[in-house]
Amino acid sequence: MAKYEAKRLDCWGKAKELRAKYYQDYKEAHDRGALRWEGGAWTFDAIPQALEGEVHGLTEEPYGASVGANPEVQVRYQEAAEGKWGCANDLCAYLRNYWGSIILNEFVFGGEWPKADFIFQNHICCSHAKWLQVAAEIEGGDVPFFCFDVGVGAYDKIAERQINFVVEQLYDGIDFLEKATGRKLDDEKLIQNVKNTYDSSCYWAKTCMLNQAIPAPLDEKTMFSLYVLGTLEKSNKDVANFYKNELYPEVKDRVANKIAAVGDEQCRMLGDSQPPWAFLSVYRYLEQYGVVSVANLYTFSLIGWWKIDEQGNMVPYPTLEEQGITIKDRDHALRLLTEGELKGKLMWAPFYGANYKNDLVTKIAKQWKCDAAILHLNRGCEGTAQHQMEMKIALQNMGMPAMTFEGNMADERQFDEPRTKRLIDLFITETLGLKKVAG
Amino acid sequence: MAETKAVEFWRWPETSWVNPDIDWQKGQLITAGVDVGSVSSQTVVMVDGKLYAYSNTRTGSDSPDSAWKCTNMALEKSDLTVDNFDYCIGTGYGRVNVPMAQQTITEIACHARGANFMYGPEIKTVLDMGGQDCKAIHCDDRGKVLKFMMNDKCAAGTGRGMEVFADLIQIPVWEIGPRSFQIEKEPPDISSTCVIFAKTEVIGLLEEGVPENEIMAAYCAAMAHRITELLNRLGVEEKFAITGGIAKNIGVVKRLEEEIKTKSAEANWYDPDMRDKGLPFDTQIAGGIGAALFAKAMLERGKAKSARKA
Amino acid sequence: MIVAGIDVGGKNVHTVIVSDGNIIAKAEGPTGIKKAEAAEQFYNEALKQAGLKREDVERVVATGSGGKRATFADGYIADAAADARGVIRLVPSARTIIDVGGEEGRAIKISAEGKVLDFAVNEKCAAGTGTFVDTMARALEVPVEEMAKMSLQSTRSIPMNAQCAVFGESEVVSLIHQKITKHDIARAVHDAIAGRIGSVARIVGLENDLVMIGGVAKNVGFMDSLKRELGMNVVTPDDPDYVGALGAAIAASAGVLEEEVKAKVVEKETIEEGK
Amino acid sequence: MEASEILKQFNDVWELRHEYAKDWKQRTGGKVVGYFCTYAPEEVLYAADILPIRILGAHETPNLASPHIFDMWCPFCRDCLNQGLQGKYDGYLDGIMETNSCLHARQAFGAWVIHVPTPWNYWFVMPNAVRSPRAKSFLRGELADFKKAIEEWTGKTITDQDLDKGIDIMNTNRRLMKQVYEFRKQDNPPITGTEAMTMVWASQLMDKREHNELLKQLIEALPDRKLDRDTGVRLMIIGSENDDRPFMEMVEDVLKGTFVTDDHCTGSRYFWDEVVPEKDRLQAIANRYLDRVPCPNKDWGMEDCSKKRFPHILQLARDYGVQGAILVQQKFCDPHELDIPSLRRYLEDNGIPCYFLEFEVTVPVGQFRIRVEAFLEQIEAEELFA
Repeated sequence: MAKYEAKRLDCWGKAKELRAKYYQDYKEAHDRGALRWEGGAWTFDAIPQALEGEVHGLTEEPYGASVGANPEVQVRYQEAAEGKWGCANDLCAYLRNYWGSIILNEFVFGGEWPKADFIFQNHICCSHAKWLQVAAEIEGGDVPFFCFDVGVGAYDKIAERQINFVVEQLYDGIDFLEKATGRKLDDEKLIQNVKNTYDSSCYWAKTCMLNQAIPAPLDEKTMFSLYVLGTLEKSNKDVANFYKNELYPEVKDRVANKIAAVGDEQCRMLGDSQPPWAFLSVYRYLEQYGVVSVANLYTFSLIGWWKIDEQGNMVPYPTLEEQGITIKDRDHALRLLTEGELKGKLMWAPFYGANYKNDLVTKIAKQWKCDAAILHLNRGCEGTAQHQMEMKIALQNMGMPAMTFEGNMADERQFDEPRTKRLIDLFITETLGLKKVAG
Repeated sequence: MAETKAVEFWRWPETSWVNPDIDWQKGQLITAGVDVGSVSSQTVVMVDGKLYAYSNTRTGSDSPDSAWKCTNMALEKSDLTVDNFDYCIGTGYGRVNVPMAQQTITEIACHARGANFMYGPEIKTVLDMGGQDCKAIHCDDRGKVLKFMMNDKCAAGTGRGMEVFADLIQIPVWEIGPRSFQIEKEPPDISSTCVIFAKTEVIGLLEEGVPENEIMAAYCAAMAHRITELLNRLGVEEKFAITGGIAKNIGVVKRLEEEIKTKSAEANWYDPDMRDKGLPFDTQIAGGIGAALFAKAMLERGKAKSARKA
Repeated sequence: MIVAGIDVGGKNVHTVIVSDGNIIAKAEGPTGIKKAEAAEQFYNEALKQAGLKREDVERVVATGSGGKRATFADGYIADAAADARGVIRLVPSARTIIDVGGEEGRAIKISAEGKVLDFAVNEKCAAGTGTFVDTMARALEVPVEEMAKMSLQSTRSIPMNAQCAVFGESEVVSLIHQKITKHDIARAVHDAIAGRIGSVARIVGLENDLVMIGGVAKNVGFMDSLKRELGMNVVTPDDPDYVGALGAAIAASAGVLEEEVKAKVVEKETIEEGK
Repeated sequence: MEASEILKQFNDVWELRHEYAKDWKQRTGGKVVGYFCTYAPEEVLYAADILPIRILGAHETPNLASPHIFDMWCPFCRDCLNQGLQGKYDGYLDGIMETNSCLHARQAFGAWVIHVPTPWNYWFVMPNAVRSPRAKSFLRGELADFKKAIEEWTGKTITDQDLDKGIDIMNTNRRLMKQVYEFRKQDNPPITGTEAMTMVWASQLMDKREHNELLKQLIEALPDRKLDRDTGVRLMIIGSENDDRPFMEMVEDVLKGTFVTDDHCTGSRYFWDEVVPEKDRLQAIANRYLDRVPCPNKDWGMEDCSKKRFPHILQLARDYGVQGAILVQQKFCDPHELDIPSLRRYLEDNGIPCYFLEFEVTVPVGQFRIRVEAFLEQIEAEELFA
C-alpha cells in the first residue's frame, strides 16, 4: 500500500499536443507561405515571432534532444556529423545530432530537412553561435544569420549598461529580420509575445516552487516533458496559457490534496544537468526505492525566471501583472524582455563561476528539502555540466550524500546503463541505507 | 597459466618465400624494404623492382632483433645476403631501429606505394590496417600519398583489437573471418569497440549462450563499422584496396565493403606476369614492397648511393 | 555459524568460508567465460578444503561484477559494499579504500562503522585497471610479477600517456625503440596507473588510514608508484585479493538478505519496462 | 648579445616562471596577477604597475584537478588548475582573473577561486559579440569598472598617463615580436618555431619592459644568425594554445620541418593587433580587443556565417610561404573543434594541405611522430616519383 495517492497529470495530453503541433507547423510552414527560422531554446523568440504574417521557429536544443531520445537515429546522425563533416565526437551531443540531421537531409519528425529562411540566435555558451553558424555553412552558406550576445554578467550584476548592450543588439536584430525577410515587425505582436514570455517563464517557476511540498506533486521525469514547451516557443499564447491556466492550477490542486508524483516517496533527490534522454528508465529505477527526483537548477531555470529575495531564497520572478506593468511600446517591450531574461534566468549564473552554482544549488537543496543528490556528469553539454564536481563538494560539505555518474544527454555511446544502475544500487542501499519499497 | 596458453590464438603463422624464377646474381639493383610493425614485421627483397623474396614474422620487443630475424628468414632459402643489398629502407613502427637500412620512410608512404604496385595504378584509396594504427590513404596513380588519416588515440578497430578478441574467445585469429559467416541469425550489437570494454561485453554474450560464431560476426561488424567511420572522414574513392593483416579477415572486409558500398580490389597481383605465375600474394608485405621500390627509386634518381658490400 | 563469501570478478573468482568470524578455507581461480561454473567450482574447492558439505554452510553471499551469476548463493552484495565490510574487519582504522581489480579501479570512503560514504570509479577506460598491467607486461614480454620487481630498480620517471590500454602498448613499444630500459618502462607503466587511481582516490578524499586491496595490491612495483603518487602510507592486508569475498561472507553472517534476493528479480522487470 | 643567448633567456623565464615572478616581486614590490585567456586587458594592469602573467601548462597529468573538474574538460585547463592546487603560485600571486573566455577556462577559474588562496580575483566580462558594433561602448564600460576595481584594490588612481604607459608597453611588445616574426619569412629562418613560440611564452610570463629590451637586441642579432639545420617543409601551426615544447622540438629537430608562422594564442593571435591610440584611452583599448584576430568562440557575425579569422590565417600562410598546416586541437576544446572542419576545408580549397592532431596534457610523441613524418613526406615525396 503506497504512502500517498499518486496519479498522472490531466494536462499531460495537452502538453504533448502542443509539442507535436510545433514541429508539424515548422515542417509545413512553407506550404502555407509562412516563414521558417532556426534559433536556440534561449533565443528571444518573442522577436522573430513578431514579424508580420505566419512565422514558425525551430529551436536547436530540443530538436537535438528529440533525436537523442532515439538511439538508432541518434548514432546515425552523430556519425554523419563526425564522419562526413569531420567534427570531434566530444562536441555538444545536441549539436552533432542537429548537424547530422542536416547532412543526411532527414528531419527526425519525418521528411527532408526543412531549411530555414533565416537564423536568429543568441550566444552564451561556447557552442550556441557557432552551432548555427556552421549549420548555415552546411546548408549552403546562404541562410541569413544573426546572433546576439547575452553573456553580459550574472543576474546580480545586471544594470543599465548590460541591458542597453542587449537591447541595442536586439534593435540590430530587428533591422536584420526586416532586411532578411522583407516583412515588418509588428509591435502589437511583439508586446503580446513579451507578455506571453513573462507568463511562461514566471508560471513555470511558480510551478517548480510547488514541488517543495511533501509529497512532491511532480517528479523530474515528468517536468522534463513539461518545460520543453518553454524551450520551443515561450512567447506563444497557447504555451503561456498552458503554464498559467492549466499546469500551475492543476499542480497547486495536487499539493492541496497531497497527490504525489511517486506514491512511495521516501527520499527527495536533487539532480543536475539533463539526463541521458534515451535512459529515462533510470528514474523509474530510482522509484523502486522511493527515491524521487524533485529539484534541479537546470529543470527549474532552463526556462524559469527566478529571483533571490531578501531572505536569500530562490523565489519566482514577478509577472508583469504582479509588477503592475503594462508594456507601452517596442522599446519598453525589448527592455522588459531583456531584463527578465538577464535577471531571472539563474541558469546563466554558473557561466560566471563555480560560486554561483554552489550558492544556487545549495539553496535549492535546502528549500526543496532534498535528502540526497545524484549528479549526471553530462559529457554532452558543457553549459549545464559546469562546475559539477565543485557542486558535489559543496553539497557534501552541507552534509548531503552525493553521487555522480558519467553519461551523455544525447550520445548513448557514452552512457553505460548497467554500470550506472550498479552505482545507483550501491549509493542507495549502502550510503543512503534505503531498501526497495514493496510493490 | 592461462595467458601464455591463449597467446597462440592471436599469432598469425610466420611465412617466408623466395622467387625460384629469379637469379639475383644477374640483377642490377637489389633493394630491400624492412617493415617492423608493432605486431608483425616483413622483409621484402626486390631484384630490379621484381619481387624476389619476402618474409612475414612476429615483432618482438626489440626492433633490431626483429628486423634481423625477419630479414634472415626472408633469405634463409637463398644464398643472397644482406651484404648484397644495394639499398635498404626501413619502415613501420620500428623503422628507426632497422640495422640493415640506410634510410627510413613511414609506412603510410610505403603502403600507398606498395598497394600501387600490388593492385595497380587505378587504386585511389588505400586502407592499411596495422597492429595499432588504422590508416586511410588517398593516393595518385603513382602511389604517391595525397592525403591520409589515422585513427585517434583509441585502438578500437585495430589489428591488435582483433587479436585480443581472438585471445579472449580462444579461436585462432585466421578462423574468425570465415566462421563469422556461419550463423543462423543476425548477431547482437557490440556497442563498445574499446578493446577492453568490448571484452566485458563479449563475455556477457558468451554467458548468455550466444553462439561463438555470432559473437565473432558481431565483433567483425563492430570493427568494420569503426573503420567505416575513419574512411568516411577521408572519403572513399574507387578503386579501393586493403593492405595489412586485416585484409586477411574476410569477416571484417566483407562487412566493411557493405557499409561503404564499395568493393575492395581483388587480392591478387596487378602485374599479369606475377598473376599467371601465381606468386604468393600477402597483403601484409605492401609496406615492405613500397620501401624496396622507394630504395630502387632513390638509387636510380641519384638520391642515394649503393651501399652494397658484396 | 559457518558462512561463505564468493567474489566473482572479471578475471578471478575468490571464495572464503568463515566460521564464527574466522576464515577456515579459501580458494581462487580464473573466472574464464563460464562465470557460473567457475563460481561453483571454486566454492566446492573451498568446501573440500574445509571438509564441509553445502548443507553445513548457513548462508552464502556473492559479490563482484559476476556475482549475480552465482545463482546458488543466497544473496548478492555490491562489490564496494563487500570491500567496505571486509576492510573494516581487517583494518578497523581504515577510512579510505582503493580497490584495483581486473576491469575497474575504485576508491571508497567509509565511516568508522564501515558504511560507504562516498565512492568513485575510473570510468570507461582500462587505464587504471589490472588488465592494463597485464597488457603492458605482455608488451614488455615479461610476467607481471617480473615487471613489478623491475620497476623497483628504475631510477627515472618517464611520463606516459596512458589513455587506452592498447595505445599504452604502442607507447611501450616506442619507449622500447627509444632504447629505454625495461626497468624504466615498467615504472612508467606503474606510475601511469598509479596516477589514474590516485586521481580517482582524491575524488573521495585521502583520509587515513588508506587501505589498498585487490589483486594489483600484490604488485610491489605498483604499490611503490602509488605511495609516491599519493605521498602517504598505504596499508595492504594479507591476501588483499580475498577482501571482497571476506566482505561478502561477513554480510552473510549478518543476514538481512531478502532484499538483495528480491533485488535480482525486480531489476530484471524494470529493465524490460525501461525501453 | 648573441641571438641564442637572448633566446636562452626567454627559455629560462619559461622554465623558471615562478622563480622569475617571485624575483620580480622582490625587485619591484609590485603585485602579480594571473590570467587564463589572452582577452585579459593587460594594458590596464601595466598602467597600475601590476605584472600580468598567463597561467600556462606544466604538462604533468593533472591528478589533483580530478576532484574539481572531471575529465570531459580541456586538459590544458585542468593542467592550469592543477598547478594552482599544487601550490606553485603560493606566496606570490596576488590576484587571478578570467575574461568570459571558453567554458573550460571558466572551470579552472571557478575552482581556483575556491581552492587556491589568492587575495584578489576578478571576473572581466569580455563580450562574445566582438563583431557587433554595439560591443564597443559596452566593453568600454567594463574596462572602466575594471580600472576602478584595480584602483580600489591598489589604492592608486590610474591616470591617462598611466594608461598611455600601459598601452605603450603592450604595443611596443607587439610591434617588436612582429618584427621578429618577419625573419621567419626568410628561406632559411634564423629562428625556429620552437624558439619563436618560446619568445611569446616569455612575453606572457615576464615584465614586458624587460622583454622589449631583449627583443630589441634579438632583432639586432638575428641578421647574423645562421642555423645549422635544414629548414625542410615550411609549416604553420594552428590551434588554441600550444605550449607543448616536446612536440615542436620533435617536428623541428627530429623531423625535417620548420614552423614558420602560427595562429595560436601562445603565438601570433596574442600579439598581432595593436591598440590604435585615441583620446579616450579606455575606448582605444576596448577597440583593440574587439578588433583583434578573434578566438573561434567569438568569431561570428551579424549577417551571415562568415568567419573573420579564416582569411587572416590564409594571408599569414601566404606571407610566410607555408607548405602545410598542422591543426592542433586540445582535446575537448569546443571553440576550436567548432571551427576546425570548416577551417580545414577552407585551407585545403586554397591549396594548403592540413593535418589534424588532438593534443592532451602529455603528448604521445611516438604516435604523433609517424603522423607528422608521413604528412611531411606527403608534401615533399615528389622526389621519389618520376
